Amino acid sequence: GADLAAYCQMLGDDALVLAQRLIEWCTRAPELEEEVALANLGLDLLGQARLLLTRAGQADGTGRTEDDLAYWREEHEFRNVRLVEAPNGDFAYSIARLLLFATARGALYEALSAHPDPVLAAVAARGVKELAYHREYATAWTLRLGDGTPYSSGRMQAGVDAVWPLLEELFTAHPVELRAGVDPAALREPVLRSLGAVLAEAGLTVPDVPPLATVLGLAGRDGVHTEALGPLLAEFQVLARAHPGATW
Amino acid sequence: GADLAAYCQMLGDDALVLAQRLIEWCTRAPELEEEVALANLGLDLLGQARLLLTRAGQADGTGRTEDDLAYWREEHEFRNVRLVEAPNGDFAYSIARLLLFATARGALYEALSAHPDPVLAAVAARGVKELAYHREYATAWTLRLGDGTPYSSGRMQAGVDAVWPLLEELFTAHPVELRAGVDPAALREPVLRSLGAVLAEAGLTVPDVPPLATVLGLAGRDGVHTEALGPLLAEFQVLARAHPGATW
Amino acid sequence: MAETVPAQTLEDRFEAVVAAEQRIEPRDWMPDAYRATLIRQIAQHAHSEIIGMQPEGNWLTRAPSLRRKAILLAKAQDEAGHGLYLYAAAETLGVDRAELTEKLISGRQKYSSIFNYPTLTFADVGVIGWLVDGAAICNQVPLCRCSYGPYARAMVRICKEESFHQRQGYELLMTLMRGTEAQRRMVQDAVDRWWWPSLMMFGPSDADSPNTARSMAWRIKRHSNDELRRRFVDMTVPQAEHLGVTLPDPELRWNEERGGWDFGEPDWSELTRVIHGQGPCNAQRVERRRTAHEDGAWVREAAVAYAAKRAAEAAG
Amino acid sequence: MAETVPAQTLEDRFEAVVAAEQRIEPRDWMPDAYRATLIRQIAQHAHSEIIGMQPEGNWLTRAPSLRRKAILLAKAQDEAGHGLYLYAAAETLGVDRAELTEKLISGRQKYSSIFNYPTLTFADVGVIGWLVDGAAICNQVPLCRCSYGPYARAMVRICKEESFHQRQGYELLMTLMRGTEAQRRMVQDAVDRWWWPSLMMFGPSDADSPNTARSMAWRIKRHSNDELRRRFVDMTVPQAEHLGVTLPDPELRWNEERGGWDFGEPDWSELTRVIHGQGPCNAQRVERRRTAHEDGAWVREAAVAYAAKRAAEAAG
Repeated sequence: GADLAAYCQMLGDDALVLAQRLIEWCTRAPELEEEVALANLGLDLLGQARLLLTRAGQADGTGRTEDDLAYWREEHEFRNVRLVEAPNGDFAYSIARLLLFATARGALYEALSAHPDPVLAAVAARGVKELAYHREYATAWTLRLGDGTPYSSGRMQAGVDAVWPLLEELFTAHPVELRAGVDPAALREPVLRSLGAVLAEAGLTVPDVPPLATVLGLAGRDGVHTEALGPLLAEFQVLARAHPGATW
Repeated sequence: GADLAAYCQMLGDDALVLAQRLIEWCTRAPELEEEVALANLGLDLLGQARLLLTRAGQADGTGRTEDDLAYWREEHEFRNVRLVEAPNGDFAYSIARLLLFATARGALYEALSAHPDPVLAAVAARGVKELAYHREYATAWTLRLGDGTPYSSGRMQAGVDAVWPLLEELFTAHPVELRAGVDPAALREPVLRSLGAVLAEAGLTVPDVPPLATVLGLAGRDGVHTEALGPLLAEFQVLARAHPGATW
Repeated sequence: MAETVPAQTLEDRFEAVVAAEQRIEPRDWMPDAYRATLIRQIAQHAHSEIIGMQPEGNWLTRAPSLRRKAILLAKAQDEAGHGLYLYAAAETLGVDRAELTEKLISGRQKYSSIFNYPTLTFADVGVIGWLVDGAAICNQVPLCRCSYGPYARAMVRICKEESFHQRQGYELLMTLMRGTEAQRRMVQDAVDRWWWPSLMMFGPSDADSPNTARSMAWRIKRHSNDELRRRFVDMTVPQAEHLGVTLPDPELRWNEERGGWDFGEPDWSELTRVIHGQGPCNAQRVERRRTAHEDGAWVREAAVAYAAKRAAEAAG
Repeated sequence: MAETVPAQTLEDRFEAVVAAEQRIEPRDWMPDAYRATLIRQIAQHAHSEIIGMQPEGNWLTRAPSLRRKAILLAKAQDEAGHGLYLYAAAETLGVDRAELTEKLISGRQKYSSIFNYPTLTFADVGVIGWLVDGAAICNQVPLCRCSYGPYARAMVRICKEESFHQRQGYELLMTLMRGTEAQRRMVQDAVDRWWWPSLMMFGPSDADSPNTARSMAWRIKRHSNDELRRRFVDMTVPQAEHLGVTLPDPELRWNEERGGWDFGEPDWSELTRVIHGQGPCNAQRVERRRTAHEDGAWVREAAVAYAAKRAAEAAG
């Protein structure tokens, strides 16, 4: 019950917050095709978030809806990894983040599609396909930028370097995850191998940087975030909170 | 009572919203001296806003405090001109906006220091000195940028051009203003003359552009704003609203 | 390739195809003025889809429920897609998208003036769906039979999606009208602000629309501006009643004789101001599009360079 | 100018001034190592003031009352001012501010590691005032008697303002502790996060601080790291009790014999990580400063060009 709920909330928050970041690209993308594609990825993640948060509200017995969870929790109650809340940066940074997230989350969903909870398993099974497309999209752009112009290659490398310290949190097991029957540490090797292959093909270097430090051992999964999440949520939640109890 | 309150709210909202925009420069200014100066201007405006909103809450008989008015009104209840809510743009845009606002508001405060309401008159009298400094600061930078490098001159002219359509709203009499005994239209000529002199000295051209259109005749003073105010208020109000009734 | 057909014959053939309600296709001969008119119209239409993402996009990050956020995001995505079809249709006439984008961001080509008004509340999202998409559909349905094939085919697909958007907008408004007092006020306020601009979407009255006749002869246009405007009003008034909102026109009344609604005259001077770039959001809309385009230049260049390398490899 | 004094005499004179608790002034002779140590220390101190604007600045736009907003803005302004005094003090040693800024934004010079932690709630603003400014004051008060005159004089002014900030921070926390349950929780949570990083502000324990002795001999430093840390803990524990918060150290207990508080060992490995750039906010802090500096380049260039023109006019 509680562990499943907490776990669904973690995954749901990851999807929700990254969807919000993708949405911020809307009307700002470098090309119309990218407007379409980024909105598409955002829609996939939003869909996953809705199912996962709904499941969380059922499983913890509170009966909270997806909107209760999305709009009425405080910042420290969000359980997403810090990777997804970082500001978009330039297109290269956003692509690098997407590559890391999609590769890791795809691998996780693969594992979760055999999870004992049928709802989580079903979300994961559908998510595997969606994340495969996200990964393909991010890979294609990593190659184009990494092996495009010297300038784009520099920016792509800078994006990869900047986002890399946030990767480790995806592999760091939180007790809730272990109790929910998933050890994300098992993903580290295959994910790193896959990322390494993409970067190599793009002519980019795998950064040799340590993970972003925690705050006294606490990070996103514990509700201890970066300074980026507060302003994101302020905007995300403002209208819903201005009308408590209203239906939209 | 009601007219005085509404008028104080208009002037208070102008000061409050522009203070918030100046605050956004903090840690982003082109030079440390500018960090100090912009914070200083922000503090002056914030001080004026606090006095004016307090007066508004007294005069309308509701007993609302400065914080009630600043944090708990909705966007359409804000009565500031659209000039002050426009996003900061680059340093040139911010300076151009400041030049226009300080020149016009200084002239208005001059007139208001003889207003029958002693509180409003006192705020205006103090404000005259503050705004004179703001105007001096904005003038100095207009000259430096306008008559600095060719590049800075281009940006300064672009800033002036972009902000100019928002000037007219400061001279457009709202019925509340007229009933409060002030016709801002009387400021148009002296203000334009003063601005013209500064731009001429800076080697810049007075833009020949019409005022920004209203929405069916309504603008900031009627609570009909631009798309910039909503996000500004979302951030401004988020914390206070998350803790209704709390004291800080 | 050295085939030469007398211009008169070509023109006759063109006229015959048009008169027979058949389609002119890209490789067919067409009068220069027909081509120019179509390019301008399709480009403006494409620009409108792209700029039209902004007013509603303003609420994407703040949508008050996840369901509404998904609906709004899907709509923005559709609009980007419509822009793509339309630019592709324009390209069949021998212009390219980059050139049209340049014209948009330098202010040399227009887009629908309605998008130069701000979206001030979430009810605006619903009203845009209902009124603005509604007016667009009135304008666009006849274009599905436009004499130029690629444009007509693009419009078929677009109209289908637009009417879906319109229903979603109306459904949002119905929900709000069943909601709190504040929500209902929000809807009425949005209707007050968007009604007249929506009427102006049909363009000036026929007396001031000199090109209408030619466009109608070419079967690009099928109905006059005033005719479409009347059709829109007749369609919309009962929807407003059902919704429970008041349309802000004191002259609105049923004309028994005509079997339609009479209505007041929009403030054309305002439309003129907005068209000439002084609308509340003109500068902001074009600036956003320009910034996106300029910020993305290095990305597009990288894609071109990458494609060239791959092509060279494949060739070599 | 051609005056040559034997180095030994100069050094004796320097030592005598320092030993007599008098001040070395910019034009006085000083050992190269003394100069280098001071430049590094003053620059880091200046950088800390400037970077230190960011964690609290994070709440400027969201401050929950206008009074708190004004207080916070005034504090940020003071910090920029402190940065200015300190860079000016460093410049008296023959470096220039632009050069020091370059070193900051390229990561070659450090600033206080405490600012690499995020401010997650508004209570953090209060706790930074209370603990971080409190620790800074412990470090800085002795610097008011530093042997280098310009630095000592800058510190006098800075310490006065810092202790004002500290009192304001403590007052904010008192207000929150008298407030709602949520506000009290916020304070305890902030104390839990900032306590250990505050203790680490005094630097490594004396055994690992090889330069302390020399700095003390030069009367730059007056007390060892551990001594200052103990002083800070002794000062702070009763304040925490008065506030009603728990300091997150199970080893904290009164040592009757010593007449002071014993406390646990900070996690030095974490400090090392943060110093080496892996702290939660290192990249973000430097990036913000770099962006401001780079975005402002054209403005500074314009000011220089303008001044040159005016100077040329005055000369011509």
